[in-house]
Amino acid sequence: MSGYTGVTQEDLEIMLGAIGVASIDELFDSIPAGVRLRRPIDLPPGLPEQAVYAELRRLAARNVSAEDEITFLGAGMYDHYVPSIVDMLMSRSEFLTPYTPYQPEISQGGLQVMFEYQTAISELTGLPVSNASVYEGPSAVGAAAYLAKLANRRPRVLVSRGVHPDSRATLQTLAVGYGTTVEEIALDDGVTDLDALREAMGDDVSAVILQQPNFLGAIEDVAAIADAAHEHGALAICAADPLTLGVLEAPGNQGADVCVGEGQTLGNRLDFGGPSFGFFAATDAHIRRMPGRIAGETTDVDGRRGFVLTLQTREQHIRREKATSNICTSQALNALGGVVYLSWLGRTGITELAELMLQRTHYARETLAALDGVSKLHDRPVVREFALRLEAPVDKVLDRCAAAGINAGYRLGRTYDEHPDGLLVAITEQRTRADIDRLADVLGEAVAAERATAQVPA
Amino acid sequence: MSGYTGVTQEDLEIMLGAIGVASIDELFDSIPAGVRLRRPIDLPPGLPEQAVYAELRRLAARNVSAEDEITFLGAGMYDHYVPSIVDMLMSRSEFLTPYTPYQPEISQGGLQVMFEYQTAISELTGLPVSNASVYEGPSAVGAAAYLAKLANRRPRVLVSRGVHPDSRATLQTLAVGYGTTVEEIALDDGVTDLDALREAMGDDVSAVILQQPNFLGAIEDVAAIADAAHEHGALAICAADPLTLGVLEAPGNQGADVCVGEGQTLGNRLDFGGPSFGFFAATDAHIRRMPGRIAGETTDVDGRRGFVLTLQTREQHIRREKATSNICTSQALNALGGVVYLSWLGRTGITELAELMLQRTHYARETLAALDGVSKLHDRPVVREFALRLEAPVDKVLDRCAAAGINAGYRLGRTYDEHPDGLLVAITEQRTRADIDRLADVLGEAVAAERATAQVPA
Amino acid sequence: MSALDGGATPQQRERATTIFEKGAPGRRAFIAPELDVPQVDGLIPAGLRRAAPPRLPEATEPEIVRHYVNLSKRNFDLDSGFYPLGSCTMKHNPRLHERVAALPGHARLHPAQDPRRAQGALELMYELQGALAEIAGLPHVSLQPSAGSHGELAGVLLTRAYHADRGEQRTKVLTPDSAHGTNPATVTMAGYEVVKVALDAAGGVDVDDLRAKADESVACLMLTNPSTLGIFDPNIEEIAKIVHDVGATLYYDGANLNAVMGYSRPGDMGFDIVHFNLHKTFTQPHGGGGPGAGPIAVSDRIEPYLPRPQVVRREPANGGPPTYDLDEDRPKSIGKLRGFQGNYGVFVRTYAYIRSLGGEGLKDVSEVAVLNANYLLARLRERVGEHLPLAFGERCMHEFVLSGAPMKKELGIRTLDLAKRLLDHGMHPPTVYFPLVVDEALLVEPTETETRETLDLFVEAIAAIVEEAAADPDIARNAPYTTPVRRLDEAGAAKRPRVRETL
Amino acid sequence: MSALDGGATPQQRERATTIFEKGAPGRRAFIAPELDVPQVDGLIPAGLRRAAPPRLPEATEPEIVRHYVNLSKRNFDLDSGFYPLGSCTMKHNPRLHERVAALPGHARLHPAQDPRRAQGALELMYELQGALAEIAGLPHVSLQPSAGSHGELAGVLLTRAYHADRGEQRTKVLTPDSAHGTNPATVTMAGYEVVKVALDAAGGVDVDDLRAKADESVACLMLTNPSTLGIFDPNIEEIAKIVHDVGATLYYDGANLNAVMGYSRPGDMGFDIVHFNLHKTFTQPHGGGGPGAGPIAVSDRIEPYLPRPQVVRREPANGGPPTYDLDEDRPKSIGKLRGFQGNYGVFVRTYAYIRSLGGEGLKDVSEVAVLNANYLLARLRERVGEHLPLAFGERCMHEFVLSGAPMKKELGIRTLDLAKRLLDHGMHPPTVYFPLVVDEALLVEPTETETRETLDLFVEAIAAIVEEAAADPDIARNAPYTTPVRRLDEAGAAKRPRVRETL
Ligand SMILES: Cc1ncc(COP(=O)(O)O)c(C=O)c1O
Ligand SMILES: Cc1ncc(COP(=O)(O)O)c(C=O)c1O
Repeated sequence: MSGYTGVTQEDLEIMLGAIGVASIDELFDSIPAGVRLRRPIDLPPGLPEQAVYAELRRLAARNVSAEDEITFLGAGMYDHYVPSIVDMLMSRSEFLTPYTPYQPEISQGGLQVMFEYQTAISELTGLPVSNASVYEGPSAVGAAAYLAKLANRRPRVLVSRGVHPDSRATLQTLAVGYGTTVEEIALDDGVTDLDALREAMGDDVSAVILQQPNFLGAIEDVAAIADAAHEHGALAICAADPLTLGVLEAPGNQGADVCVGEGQTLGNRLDFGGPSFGFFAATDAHIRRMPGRIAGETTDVDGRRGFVLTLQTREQHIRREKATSNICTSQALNALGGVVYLSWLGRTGITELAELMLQRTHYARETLAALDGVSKLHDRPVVREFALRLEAPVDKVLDRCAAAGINAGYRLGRTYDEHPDGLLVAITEQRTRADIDRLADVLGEAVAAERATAQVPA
Repeated sequence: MSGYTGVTQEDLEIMLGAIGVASIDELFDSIPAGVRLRRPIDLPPGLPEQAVYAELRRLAARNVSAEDEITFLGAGMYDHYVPSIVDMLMSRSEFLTPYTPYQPEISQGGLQVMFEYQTAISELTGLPVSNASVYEGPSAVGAAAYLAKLANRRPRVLVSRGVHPDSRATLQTLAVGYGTTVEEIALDDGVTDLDALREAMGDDVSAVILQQPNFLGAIEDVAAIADAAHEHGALAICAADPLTLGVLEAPGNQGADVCVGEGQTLGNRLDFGGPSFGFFAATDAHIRRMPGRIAGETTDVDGRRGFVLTLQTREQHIRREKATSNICTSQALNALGGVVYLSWLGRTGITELAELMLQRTHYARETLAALDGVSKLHDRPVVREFALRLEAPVDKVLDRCAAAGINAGYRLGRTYDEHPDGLLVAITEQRTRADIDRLADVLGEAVAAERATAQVPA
Repeated sequence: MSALDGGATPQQRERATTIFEKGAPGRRAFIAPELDVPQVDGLIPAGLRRAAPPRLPEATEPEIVRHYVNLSKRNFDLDSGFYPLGSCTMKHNPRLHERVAALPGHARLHPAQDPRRAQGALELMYELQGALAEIAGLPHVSLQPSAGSHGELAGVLLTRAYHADRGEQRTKVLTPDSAHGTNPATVTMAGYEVVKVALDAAGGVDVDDLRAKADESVACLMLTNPSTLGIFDPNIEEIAKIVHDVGATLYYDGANLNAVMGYSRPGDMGFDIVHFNLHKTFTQPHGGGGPGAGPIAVSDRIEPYLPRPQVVRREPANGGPPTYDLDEDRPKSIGKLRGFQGNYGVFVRTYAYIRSLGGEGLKDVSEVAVLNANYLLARLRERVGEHLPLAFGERCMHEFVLSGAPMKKELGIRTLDLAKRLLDHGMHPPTVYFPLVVDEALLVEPTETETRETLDLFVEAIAAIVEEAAADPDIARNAPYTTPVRRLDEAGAAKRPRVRETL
Repeated sequence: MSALDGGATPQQRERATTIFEKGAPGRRAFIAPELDVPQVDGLIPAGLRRAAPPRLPEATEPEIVRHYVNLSKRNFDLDSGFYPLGSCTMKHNPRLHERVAALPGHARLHPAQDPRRAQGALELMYELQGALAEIAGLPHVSLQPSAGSHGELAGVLLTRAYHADRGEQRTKVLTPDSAHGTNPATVTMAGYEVVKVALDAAGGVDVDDLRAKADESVACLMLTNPSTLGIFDPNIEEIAKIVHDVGATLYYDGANLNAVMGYSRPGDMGFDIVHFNLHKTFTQPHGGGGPGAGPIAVSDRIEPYLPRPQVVRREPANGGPPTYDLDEDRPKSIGKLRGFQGNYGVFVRTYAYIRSLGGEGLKDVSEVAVLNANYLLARLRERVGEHLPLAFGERCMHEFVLSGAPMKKELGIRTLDLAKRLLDHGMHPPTVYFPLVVDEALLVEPTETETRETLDLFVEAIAAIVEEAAADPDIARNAPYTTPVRRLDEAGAAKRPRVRETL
């Protein structure tokens, strides 16, 4: 008996008696001798709650989190402030503990949240149909290409090199399964090379995938790329950072057929990468090809407004091998966080927040690019993140900054071989001008110190 | 308009129109010119949520909490582990946000919690009647003496010097109001001097007040003190640390008429001293003299079991100047934490926990008293805290320990002039043997170092 | 046939069972840390050792969680609906406050920590003292009292100390009829005699009666302003003068401070001592009956008697950053009112609230509180003014009192019935039968955090009940119907008190 | 007359309104930080700048809180009552896990943080990999997949990579009829053809059918064991041999692992690849449909293809403490299944759970899960066995399937009706109409965290419904009655999909 199970001696006797066996062991008789575990599970003994807490605190203390340093790390997830009401609502038992709403009569809360979430995502993306969430951003890109495959059965997808490296990798992994070939379209001064894209297009292209803003922070011309795709009857799939859509035109209004993305920026924690949620929106034409749950409005027998999981004939539990996706458990709780966050930000707030990031990002970019040994990696307009080029080894510069309590950003060389000297710097509403100025000081010193070291003959 | 208020321009027009005024200012016309504030409130401008969070984090970081050091501080509040379910339940809107349950039909949750809490306190203290909470421990002592005054109108109370200094001080402050003289009974080798008590007793004594275990950690002979009180018709009031009642006999079973105490140890945070709760239990004879809310069982018009605030004719809102106390808002939420904690500990658990403290306290006491320059301040049996005597300046020793990440305890000289060399060391289930051994190392070194310093001729 | 049991709601069908009736012998949630020191027997002398363990519940963690979660669902709360409980200021409780109060640097800070290592907490308290002083218009603050009534007690004891220090032995404290019950109860506990002051026709203090009763035997006048009738006393300056002229102190019950922030300050009105209800004006959640905090602000002449310790700020001689300390060395202090330094966790929340709103935001609070109250009043007068007239005057501050007397007479339902019927509308009723000076009183305080839509819904609900009563008063008389339990036998409960579970 | 509106419960009387219908233009909760840098215009080229803002809600914080708190009350949840949803393992969710996951060192750790400064997270993941490997009986673990179905996809893609690496192009994946829908759906997404294997009379895999279908074109057999019928396949060794003999892999759908911990391990049964549902066996809260996590454990021969990065531990040459790193250098890897390193927040909870229970505690989980299921089964057979017989065999593992076919025939109510009527009893119904192989299936999984009393109450409820149906089947057919809404028009919803609010 643990603190979570409660079979007393009396219970045990009554229960075994009712079943008609002499021991619990007997209930496992159907397990053949040959596959039995004949020793205890080899794990440390159980611990009281306080000891588990202490252990998890010990581990937490071995991480340098955004609470411990001033961080300019982004690259797909961002240190935004999570409002307290998000935590409060996500931790309510009624939202935290139920399963997927299979019994709508007692799940109206969760179903309506999905419906509201879908509405908010639809508004943000400018597309009429949103599902209730997918796992996260990069796999959403893979799922979008699968939708394209279901839509037109063409064998190739073209993906901009400005799409998140994890998204491209995930797409590649999944595409091997569903038999699509993935080809990359290079960047030209920071944005998708439209000429290269047009060159690569053909009637065998299923979809073109871009990211807004792209991984180097640059704003893409979604409309131009969508046009290039549509010219050949391919789908235009846009991965987007939803918060930037406070100032950037909605992909749906620029011709994207599908808009997906990472929802972490919408009131979800960093959590070392998850759980967050992916969003997935599309035009009406694709509603019956969408992956995952979709909540729909209906009425009950007494005429009351209500919500249900709808269009379930797309889904694995009904259609099995003919389903449009295998997804089952997705990210309902995180999507709740998303819609609460969007409600909290509100219609004016999302623009204000995005505008604040835009202005601070501009300030940071100009301030840093003015440092000796630091320059812009590209000149394109940016919203919340930008790429720099350092005339010093980026890893060493980052170490120096870290020692001063600053995480200066993402070393582009980790995923872009062509930019070994690249540094990606992200801004959120939590990074003030004072933080940026401090980064400038620390980064300037670090670059200078590294250049001085390099000048010393070995 | 802030994020908490929402009068839009349209609202304002409609509302002013309905009222029949031209401006909000007009609504304040009844305030005479002479008492008007003619300038803005002089406070810093409002801040967004994230900035307020940052400011409160800044302040938190300037405190050394029990999360930051190994602490042996006690002296009335103790660093016990607060189980996660306590936090979770205390933060549910339904418990966190309602007022005192004036409308019982929609407050059965809170009322039943009070009833359960009263039952648990009654069990712990061995007294049949508990109220639903008072502010905290020391003021509960003052309230208990007031009950004694209401009961027998006698002019003197005797209070053991083993009672918490804050309790004695509070008693003194309040007794000035209700006109009782407070006299102190000295300690003899750590416990209340029974001879001195008997000497001081008389038929004009309203109550005798002791603490179990007392401030120096020693177990008092409650029965003997209660007998001495009862011999003269006085009440015996026992302040108790409720967790120790897992191994110590219930005061009610030893003749105490009233048992009060600080409830912090029952699932409440340290919170730099509050909010926690005080408990207040008594014999049946005093039920109509109790202060504060009491929940009672009853039935509704359909015969269903239900709970109400009962015996309200004791209370200020009904009896006004004839009330048995002025208390109104007390500590309902903290008492909820208390009863959830006691349910979590459970019947066996409370004994196990107290026994663990008992054994570790014994181990710690013997280990520390064996150090050079350290000895026991008294030899009495102890449960969770004990007093030492250091042959070195206690404040300096504490500073040295703090520098090593150990809070060695409470300097008795702060409140006991007769023990300038005293150190009070507290143990909880969070202080392991390893922690105690580390304390022994650090304390031993600190005392040795201070003695060495002292030996250097000035 | 619809439900399982006639017209009972699902909740009503569940018999209330306590945690002591749940579980089974041997079950547990707590897992004890292992005994890591040598076991020694006999550490407690036989007679002092507990003979039989307390019969606490025996249940698993899931059983406990489910029990209390389900109990919580038998509570109405502020996050679920409108809660216009007059005099209680049921405003929105921002969860930011819970978040910052839970930071370990605050929540796990030991109250006896060396002040040098609790600088953050002391700085916060010092800054809060300053902010409250500014809001009250009185220079000195003690954060120590635990609630409003505790603040009142502090205030009257301060008054006693003040007079005693001047060699005076005064015996009476004046309060108006409209005072909250804690006022007279406090006076008694503090060893004074309560003397009531009459109200004038407008609901304010009857200045003539006050003048008649104010003499050298009076220690203090305790006043709420705006009063519990929601009326700002227009004679406050004269009242202050009368009281001060006889050497008494003027005490401000701050429960209604939500009405006047940025418009008027108790200190400027002439009060000597003010208590704040941080759980009202400053949105500490009520918790179903606490915790709260009741800091006091006082004038210079009262300052020497303030409770100890006081939080003080010291500027180092060398010009470095200031440090904060606890000053216990206050020879004239009335002493202590409780353990340690007060309800610090409440101070954290209050400080966060004040920093969130700033001075302008606090003024906005009072403006909207008063606007909402007047709008609600206007709408109610328009709809049900005949049956539920305003008790005094034409307008109100942050709350107002209606009288249910005409309704009782004409429609045959009492204020209590109206309140109980409101429960079926999913709203918390206003305060009823307080203040005592109004017959069948209904004290309504909407607060600033409610929207116009909510106020309109309340008006519709009240109007519907009144209309329904005109057709059939029994509906309200037997209400509520949809609550977890229906009307409870309070008299029976008091007659044969069952105040704990029988085990 | 009792309620406000006929027999409707208070909740039913409220029309559902979305957050988009609340609030008013201009209202807000968010207060923007001030612009602290020079304002520059035209930073976004005209055509790319958003023309019209998204029409998000405009509401104050109190309005938002109240809206979602009230919505939450329209959900049934595990903390409120019994939730025997078969295949979903609705066990108690310890709040300790939420507490530790919220520690800033975990919750605010950036996924791209330098591994040298994320040592705690990597140590946790490494240790969790080890624990899951031990539980599975398979040496290598990838934590990356986001849920069970994602783990399945990983598993089939690993199978593909394994065969491809050996130069083989297999085309089929076998699954039994009782498989969960995600199994065949996964197979399709991974580019294989689904081939169904029949069940034998006892509900296990029909070994002859398997033998007939197993050939060199088969890449993999996906199996749940115990199956979704709650039956441990007694022929598992033979099945493994058949599959391995044709060179195929054997995939273990770990959704039912809660039945066998400490008794048998998939690796020992011969499985090559296993996924875990951390949101089932390891009590990550379900969140109304996620988040979860679906780590996989694999045998040596599959290891080279595991997703990248892998968490690795390095022992420094000098014998110092080990360090942890992310290994991206995996040339044969199938690549990535998602961004970064997986649902770390879920790993924290799982790790806490495993540390709380230890090996013995995990065995206790399975023991009590199986005991509870068998007790519930025995009691139900005794009370309603005639109408709701066990679909296969005599006993079960952690769950069991009843058939509602006799009930339908004899009493005229379907399994769906029974489920809907259970809602009026305040319990979540079991899984219905799954597995597909049982007519009118009712899949019941009580889990180990429920007490005997709760199981007994469930038996009483089922018995009451069956009895009631014998008297009047319409009661169940029209149920539920007491829920916030009653039966919903699902067909209509699908026909004219309204999947967002019209603004
Ligand atoms: C006018 C008034 N004065 C005093 C009090 C007492 O405050 P507390 O409940 O904080 O003791 C109240 C609280 O209801 C009140 O409304
Ligand atoms: C047997 C079985 N397999 C697979 C799954 C899919 O798991 P998930 O929902 O985590 O994707 C489930 C979940 O319901 C299941 O019950």
